[in-house]
Amino acid sequence: MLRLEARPEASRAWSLGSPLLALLLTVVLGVLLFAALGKDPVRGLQVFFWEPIKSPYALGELAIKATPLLIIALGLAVCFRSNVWNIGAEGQYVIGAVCAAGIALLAGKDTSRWIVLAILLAGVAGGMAWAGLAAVLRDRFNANEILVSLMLVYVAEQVLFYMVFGPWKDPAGYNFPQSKTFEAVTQIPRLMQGSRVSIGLLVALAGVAVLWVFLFRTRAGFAQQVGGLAPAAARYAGFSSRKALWIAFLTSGGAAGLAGALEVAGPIGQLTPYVPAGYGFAAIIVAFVGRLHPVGMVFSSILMSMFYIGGELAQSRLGLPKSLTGVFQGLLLFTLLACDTLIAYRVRVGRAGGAR
Amino acid sequence: MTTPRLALAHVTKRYPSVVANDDVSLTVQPGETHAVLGENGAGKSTLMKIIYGATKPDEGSILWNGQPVHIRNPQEARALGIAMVFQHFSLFDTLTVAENVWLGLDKSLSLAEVTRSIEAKAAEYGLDVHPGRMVHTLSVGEMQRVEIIRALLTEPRLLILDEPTSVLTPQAVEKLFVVLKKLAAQGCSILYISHKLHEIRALCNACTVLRGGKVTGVCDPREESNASLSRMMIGAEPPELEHHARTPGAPVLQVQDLRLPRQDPFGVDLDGIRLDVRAGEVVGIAGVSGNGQQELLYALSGEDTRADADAIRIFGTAAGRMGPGHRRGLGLHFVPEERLGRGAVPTMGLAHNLLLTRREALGRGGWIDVKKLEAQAADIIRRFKVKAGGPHAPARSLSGGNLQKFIVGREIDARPRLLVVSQPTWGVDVGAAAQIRGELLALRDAGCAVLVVSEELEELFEVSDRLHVIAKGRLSPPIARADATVSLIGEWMSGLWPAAEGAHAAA
Amino acid sequence: MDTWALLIAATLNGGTVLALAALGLLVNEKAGVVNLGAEGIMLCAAIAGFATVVHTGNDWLGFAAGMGAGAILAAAFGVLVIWLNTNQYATGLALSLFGSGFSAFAGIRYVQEKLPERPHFAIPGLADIPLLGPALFRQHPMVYLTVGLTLWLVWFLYRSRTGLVLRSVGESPGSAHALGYPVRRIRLAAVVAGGALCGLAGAYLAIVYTPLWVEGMVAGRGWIALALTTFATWRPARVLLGAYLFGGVTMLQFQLQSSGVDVPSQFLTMLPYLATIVVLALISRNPAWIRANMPASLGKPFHPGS
Amino acid sequence: GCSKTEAPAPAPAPAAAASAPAAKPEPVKVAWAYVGPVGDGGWTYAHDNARKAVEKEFGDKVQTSFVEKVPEGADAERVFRDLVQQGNKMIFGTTFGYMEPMLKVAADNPNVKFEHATGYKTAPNMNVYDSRTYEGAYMAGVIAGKMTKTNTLGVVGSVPIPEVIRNINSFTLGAQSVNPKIKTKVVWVGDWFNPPKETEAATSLINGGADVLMQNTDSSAVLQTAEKMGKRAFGWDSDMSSYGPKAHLGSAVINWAPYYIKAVRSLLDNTWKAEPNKTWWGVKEGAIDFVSVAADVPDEAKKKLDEVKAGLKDGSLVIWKGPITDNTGKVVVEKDKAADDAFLGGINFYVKGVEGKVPGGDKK
Ligand SMILES: Nc1ncnc2c1ncn2[C@@H]1O[C@H](COP(=O)(O)OP(=O)(O)OP(=O)(O)O)[C@@H](O)[C@H]1O
Ligand SMILES: Nc1ncnc2c1ncn2[C@@H]1O[C@H](COP(=O)(O)OP(=O)(O)OP(=O)(O)O)[C@@H](O)[C@H]1O
Ligand SMILES: [Mg+2]
Ligand SMILES: [Mg+2]
Repeated sequence: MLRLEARPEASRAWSLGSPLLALLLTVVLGVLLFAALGKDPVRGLQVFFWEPIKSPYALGELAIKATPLLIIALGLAVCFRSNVWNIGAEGQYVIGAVCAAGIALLAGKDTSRWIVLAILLAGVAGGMAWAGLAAVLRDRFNANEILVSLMLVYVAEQVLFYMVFGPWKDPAGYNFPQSKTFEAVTQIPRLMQGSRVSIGLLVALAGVAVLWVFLFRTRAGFAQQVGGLAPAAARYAGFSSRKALWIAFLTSGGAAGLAGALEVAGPIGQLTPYVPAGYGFAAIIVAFVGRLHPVGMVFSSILMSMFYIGGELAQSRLGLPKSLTGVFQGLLLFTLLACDTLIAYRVRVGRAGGAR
Repeated sequence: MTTPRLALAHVTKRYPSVVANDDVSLTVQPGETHAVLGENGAGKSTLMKIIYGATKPDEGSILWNGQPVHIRNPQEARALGIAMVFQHFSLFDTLTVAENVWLGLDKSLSLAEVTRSIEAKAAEYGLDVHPGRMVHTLSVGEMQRVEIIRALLTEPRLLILDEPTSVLTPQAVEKLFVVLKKLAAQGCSILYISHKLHEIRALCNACTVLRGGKVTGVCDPREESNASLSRMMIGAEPPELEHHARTPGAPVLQVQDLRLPRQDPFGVDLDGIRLDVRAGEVVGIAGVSGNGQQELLYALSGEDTRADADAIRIFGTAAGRMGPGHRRGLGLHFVPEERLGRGAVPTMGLAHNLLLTRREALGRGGWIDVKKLEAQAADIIRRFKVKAGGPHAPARSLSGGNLQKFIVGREIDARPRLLVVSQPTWGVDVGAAAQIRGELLALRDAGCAVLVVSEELEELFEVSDRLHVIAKGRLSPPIARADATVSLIGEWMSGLWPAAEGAHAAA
Repeated sequence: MDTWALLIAATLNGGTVLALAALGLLVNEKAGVVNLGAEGIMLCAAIAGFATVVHTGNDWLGFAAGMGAGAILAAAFGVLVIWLNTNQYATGLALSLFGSGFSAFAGIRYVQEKLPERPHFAIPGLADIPLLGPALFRQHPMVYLTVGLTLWLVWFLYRSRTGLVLRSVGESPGSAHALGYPVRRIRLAAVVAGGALCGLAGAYLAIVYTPLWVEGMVAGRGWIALALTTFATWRPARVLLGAYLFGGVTMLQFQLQSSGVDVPSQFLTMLPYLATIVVLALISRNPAWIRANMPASLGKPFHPGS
Repeated sequence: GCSKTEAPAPAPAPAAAASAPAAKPEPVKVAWAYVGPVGDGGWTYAHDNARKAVEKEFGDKVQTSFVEKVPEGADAERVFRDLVQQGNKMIFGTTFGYMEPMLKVAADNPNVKFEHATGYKTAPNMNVYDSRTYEGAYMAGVIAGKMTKTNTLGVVGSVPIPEVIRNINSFTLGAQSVNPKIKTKVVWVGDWFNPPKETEAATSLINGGADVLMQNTDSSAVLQTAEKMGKRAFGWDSDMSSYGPKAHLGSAVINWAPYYIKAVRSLLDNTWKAEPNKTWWGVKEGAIDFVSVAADVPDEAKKKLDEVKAGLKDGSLVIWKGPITDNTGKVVVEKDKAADDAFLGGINFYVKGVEGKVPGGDKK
C-alpha cells in the first residue's frame, strides 16, 4: 500500500518539479485521449505545443491571449495568497470593460491620444468598484466572498447586456446589440507594426515585476501574505485583516478591470455582448498552476493560452472538438494539485502506521 | 503473583523526526495507580495512544490480562475495557453532553438510555453534570467531568488519564483524586500521566519514568523524593534561579476597570480588571485556563481594540484603542501562548518571522533588507541557543521548545520596556524553561516591566514579585509572592478572594 | 388564479434541482468538506444520465448513472482533499472546470439528441382537485422523493447515531479521530454521498427538467446550491424551502416578462443572483448564528497524525 | 431533426496535401466559422448541412472545413487569420458578431473572399448574405392563428436584435391575417442556445395563457416543453417534428445551400464580385420553407398556407405592406406602401398585438 509521510521540511526540488510532473501527466493523459479518439497523438501534441509557437505571428497571437490571463492572474495571486477567495474576476473584467468603453465612446475624431490613459484608468476603477462590492459584503456583512463574487459575475454580465442592448447601442447599427466602434485614437497602442500585440503585454510584464517586489521585498506585501498563511499571526503582528481584504479585492479587481479595458479598447474595439470570454475563470487556473508566483504565472499563462489556441487549431487541423481545451485545463490543475502533495509529503510503500 | 492487567514489552514508535518511544516496557497490576512521568516530549502521550489503539507501534507487544492483543483502534480498546481521557479534550462544542458521551460508547444504546446512565454514574461518583447542556457552555472542569463519565460508562478495567490536572484548580484536583482512589479501590487500574511530582507522590503506587522516549526508571513514588524523581526525569535537578529583591520603579502598565463583552460566543466577559505593572518587577497572573486570560491578553496586546482608551495606559499613554503596532511603538512586546500560527507563521522562515514584530531590517517605504534580516535572525538563534536549520528554516520545522526560545528571543532582543508573556514555558523542556525564566528575570533586573500569565503555579512562584489570580473574567487584588501560598491561590482560582477587595474592584 | 397554480408547479419542479444538489452539499459540509466542484459534478452527471436514457429509455437507470458519475467525481475530489490534503477550494474549482470541459466533450454526440416520449405524472384523485391539483399533484415522482429525502435527512442528522457521528466529524475531526472514528473514511463517504446527490440533481435537470443535453446547461445552479447551504444555516428543511424560493424567483423573472412588466429583461435575469447575494448578506450578518450552526471544521484540512 | 451528428470533417494534414501528385488540380479550400456547435439542431446545424451540400455539389473540386463554437469577440479574428493561413480561398462567418473581425481580416487579405451572414457592413472582398427567416415566421403565424384556442400566442425570443423582432412581428402579422384577435406574448432569454432557460420561458408563457408557441432560439426545448404541457409549437431553422410529435405544427426551415453553392461556384469560376447590399434570400430563392405541417391542421389552414407560399414565391404577397401600426398605435408603414429592406433591417418596435416593449428599444 502507498502511504504518505510528512516531510520534516517542504521539498524545494519538488516545488519546482511538481508543475513539470503535472504537465507531463496532463500530456500523457492527452496522448491517451488522442489515441482513444483515433487521432495521431504526435500530431495532437504538435497542434497544442508546437503550432502556437512556431512563428513570430503565432507567438504574437499567444501573447495576445496570454496578456489578459496574466494580468488577471497577477491580481488573483494577491487574493489567494491572502486567503481571500475572489473567484469573480470575470465580473470585474466585464465591468472594467464596460467602464473603459464608457470613456472610449466619449472620444471624438480629434480627441487627444491621452484618452487611452483615461480608458485604462476607467477600466481599473470599474474593476475595483465591482470587487469593492464583494469586499463590502464580506467586510460589513461577513458574507462568503466566494459565492458573492461569483454571483456578481452573472450580475455584471447582465449590466453589460443592458448597456449594449440599451443606452449604448450604436444608433447607426440597425439595433444590433453593440456599441459603435471606438474611434481610432482610443486604440491601445500596438507594440509594433503588423502585429496585434499591444502595450498590454508590457503592462503585464511590468505587473510581474511590481508584484514580485511587493510580495517578496516589502513589508506591506509580507503583511498581506501573513493574513493568508496565519491569520492569528497577522492579528498578533498588528496587520489589519480588513486592510488585507480590501487590498486583495481592490488589486485583483483593478487588475481584472485593466485587462477588460485592454481587451475592449484593443482587439475588440467596441463593446459587444461577447466581452465575457471566460478569462476571469481561466486566470484562476493560471494563478494556481503558476503557484501564485509572479514568474510562475508568466509560464502558466502561456501554457493556458497554448491550450486555448491549440484547441482551436485542433478543430480545423484534426477535427477535434473545442471542449478539449477545457478538459486539458481542468486536468492540468487537478494533476498539479495532486503533485503538489509531493512537496510536503513523501510517498512510501508499506504498511500504514497510526494514520488512517 | 497475579497476572498483570497490562504488560507492554519493547514498544517502539518512530516518527520521521524523532523516536517517540524507544524499547519501552511497562507493567500495570490490577487496582494499581501507575504514574508515567516524563518531561515534555518524553513520549508519554504517544505511549498512551498506543495502548488505546489510536496509534500503532512500529515494534513491541501488548499483553492484556496475560493474553497477547493487537489493539487496532479505540473501539477495540474500549471493548477490552480500556478507557482514556485525553490531554486535549475530545469533546464537540456544539453537541450536548449526552451526545458527546453517546459518541464515546460503542454499545447500541438510545440517547435516552445514555442520558439515564450518565445521571446514574454522576450520582455514584459525586460528579455533577447535566446531560442536556451544550458542551461549549461548560467550564473546563465540567468538561473534564464529562470526559471522565464517558470513560467510566464503558466500565473500564484500565483508565488512562493524560495530564488531567493541568486544567484544574488545586481544589478540583483533590476532588478528582477522591474519584480515582474510589475507582482504584474497585479494582480498576489507572495509568496516570503527569510531570507534576507532588501529585504523583500523593496518588500513585507505581511509576515509570520516561526520558527521550526511553524508560529511565521504575519505582514506587511514595518512596522517592521530588529530587530523585526529577533526576530520573531530566537527568539532573533543575538549576536554581537567582531572584534578587529589587524596588520597582514607576508604573508602566496601568489597567483601570477594563470591561469587555466576549467576542467569541464561547468566550468569557472581562469584568472590571485592575492591574498595575511597574518598571523592574514581574507580575504574575495565575488561573485555570478559560477564565479570561485569552481575552485579557488580547486586550493588552492590542489584538482586541474595543476597550476604552483610558482603560489601558502604557507609560501614561491611553492605549486601549491602539493596535499592536502602535503599542509596540510605546515599548510593549508580547509573547503569545500559541507559538505556531500566532507567534510565528508556520511556513515562513525564521528571518521573515522577525518581521511580525521587528522593523530594524526595514528601509524606506517598508523595503525589506534581506541581508540585514538574515543577520538579525542568525544573531537571535545564536544568542538564545535555538536549534534550527538556519535563518530560513521554516518555523514549523522547529520543535516547540526551540520555537518558543526563538519567539521569546525575538521579543527580548527588541529591548522592550514592557513585556507581556503568556505561558512562557508551555511544552518546553526543563532546561529551556530555566533558560527562559532566567531571561525574564534578567529583563526585570534591567528595569523592564514584565507581566507573566501562566497556568503553572510553580513557575509563577518562581519568577513573580506579585501575583494576581484571574477567575471568571475577574481579576483578584495583587498579593506579594512572599504572602502567597498554593492553597490560598487555589482558593482564589475559584473566584473566592476577599469580598472587600472584590467590592473595591467592582466599584 | 390558474397562472399561480402553474407557477407553483413550475417552482416545485425547478426547486427540486436546486434542493437535491444543495442537500448533497449539506451532507458534504456537515462532515466538514466544502465541494466547490458541484457545478462540474452536475454537468457530468447530466450528460451521463441523459446518455443512459437515450440508450436504455429508462429514466431511473439515467438517474442511477447520474448518481454514479457524481459519486465517482466526488470520490476523486475526496481522495485529493482528504488524503492528499489539497486545498479544498482550489480542488473544487479544478473539478468545476474539468467537469464542464469534460461533459461538453463527452456530450458532443448527444447535443439535441432526444429522449423517448416523456411520461406524464399525476397522483390519481388528487391531481384533479382544482388549483391544488395542477400546483402540487402533477409532478415527477422525484419532486416528492426530494421532499421525502429532506425529511429523512432531518431524522438522519439530528436523531440517528450515524448522523451524530457525521456531525461530530464536521465539528471536530480531531476529537472524533481520538474517539476512534475513521474520520477520513467518514468524510469520504459524506463527499461521495453528496456527490451522488449532486449527480442526481444534474441527471434530473437533463432527463426531466429540460429534457435535453447541452453543454453548460447547469448554468450556475451548482453555485446557487452552494449558497443555499449557507443561508439555510445548514438545516435540511431550510435548504428545501430556500430551493423552492429560488426556483420561484427564477420562474418569476419570466412570468414578469410575459405579463409585460416594463423592466429591462436584463434586470429580471439578475434577480436570482441578486437575491442570493442579499439573502447571503443578511444571513451572514450575525456571526454568532453562523458559528453556532456552521460545522466548525468546514473547509479545514484534517491530518490524523497531529 | 438531427438525431445523429457527425464528427467534424477532418481536413487532411497540409503536408499530405502538398506532397500529393500534381496530376489533379488541387482542391480549392473553403472554410466556415460557426458560432454554435454543429449539433445544435438549429442555426449552426442548418449551415453545416449546407456546407455538406457544397461538398456534394462540387466533389473534389473543393475542400471544406469548419471551426465550431468560435466566440464572437477577439478570438474570432485569430480564427479567421488562421483559416486564411491554412490556405482557404473563401471563408464564411455565420453570425452577426463576426462582422468587425471579418472586416479587419478581409482588409489584410484581399485575395481571400469573405462571406458574412446577417451583418450589414461590406468590403471589396466581403459580401453579406442573409435569409428572410421572417417569411417562415409569417407562415408559422398563419397556422398558429388558425390553431390557437386562447388567441394568445407566445414567442421565446433569444436576443432582441432586429431579425428576431422582425420574426416576432411577422409571426403576429401572419396570425392576424387569419385571426384578428391574436395577441402575442414575448419572453426573452438573452441567449441563442440555452435549453433550460428556454424551457422556463416556455413554461411561463404557457402559464400565462399562450397555447401556441414559437421560438427564435436554436434549440428544440420550446417545442419539447409544449409537448410536455400539451400545447402546440413549431420547429425553427430545421425540421424538428421528431422532437415533439404531438406538439409540432410545422417547421420554418432555412436552406443555406442555394446561396453557398452559388457563392462557391462564383469563386471557382472567378466570377465572384462584391455586392454593396446584402443578398437576402427567402421563399422565392428556395432559402426559406415551411415543412412537415401537422396532420391535424385543418385543410382550410393548409390551403391558406399554400396560398401564402405561392404568393411569396411569385412576389405577389408582401408581408410588410401598410397599413401597419406598432403596439403604441403609431403607423409605421403607410397604407399600401411596402417596407424596403433598409426599414426591415432596423425594425425596433412591436406591431399591434404584441404585448410589452422591445428591450432597450425605447430610445430612438
Ligand atoms: N503525529 C506525530 N508526528 C510526528 N511526531 C510526533 C507525533 N506525535 C508526537 N510526536 C513527537 O513525539 C515525541 C513525543 O511526543 P508525546 O506527545 O508523546 O510527548 P509527551 O511526553 O506526551 O509530551 P507532553 O508532556 O508535552 O504532552 C515528541 O517529540 C513529538 O514531537
Ligand atoms: N517594533 C516597533 N518599534 C517601533 N515602532 C513601531 C514598532 N512597530 C510599530 N511601530 C510604530 O507603530 C505604528 C503603527 O505600526 P503598524 O504596524 O500598525 O504600521 P503599519 O501597518 O505600517 O501602518 P498602518 O497599519 O497604521 O497603516 C507605526 O508608526 C510604527 O512606527
Ligand atoms: Mg497596522
Ligand atoms: Mg502529552
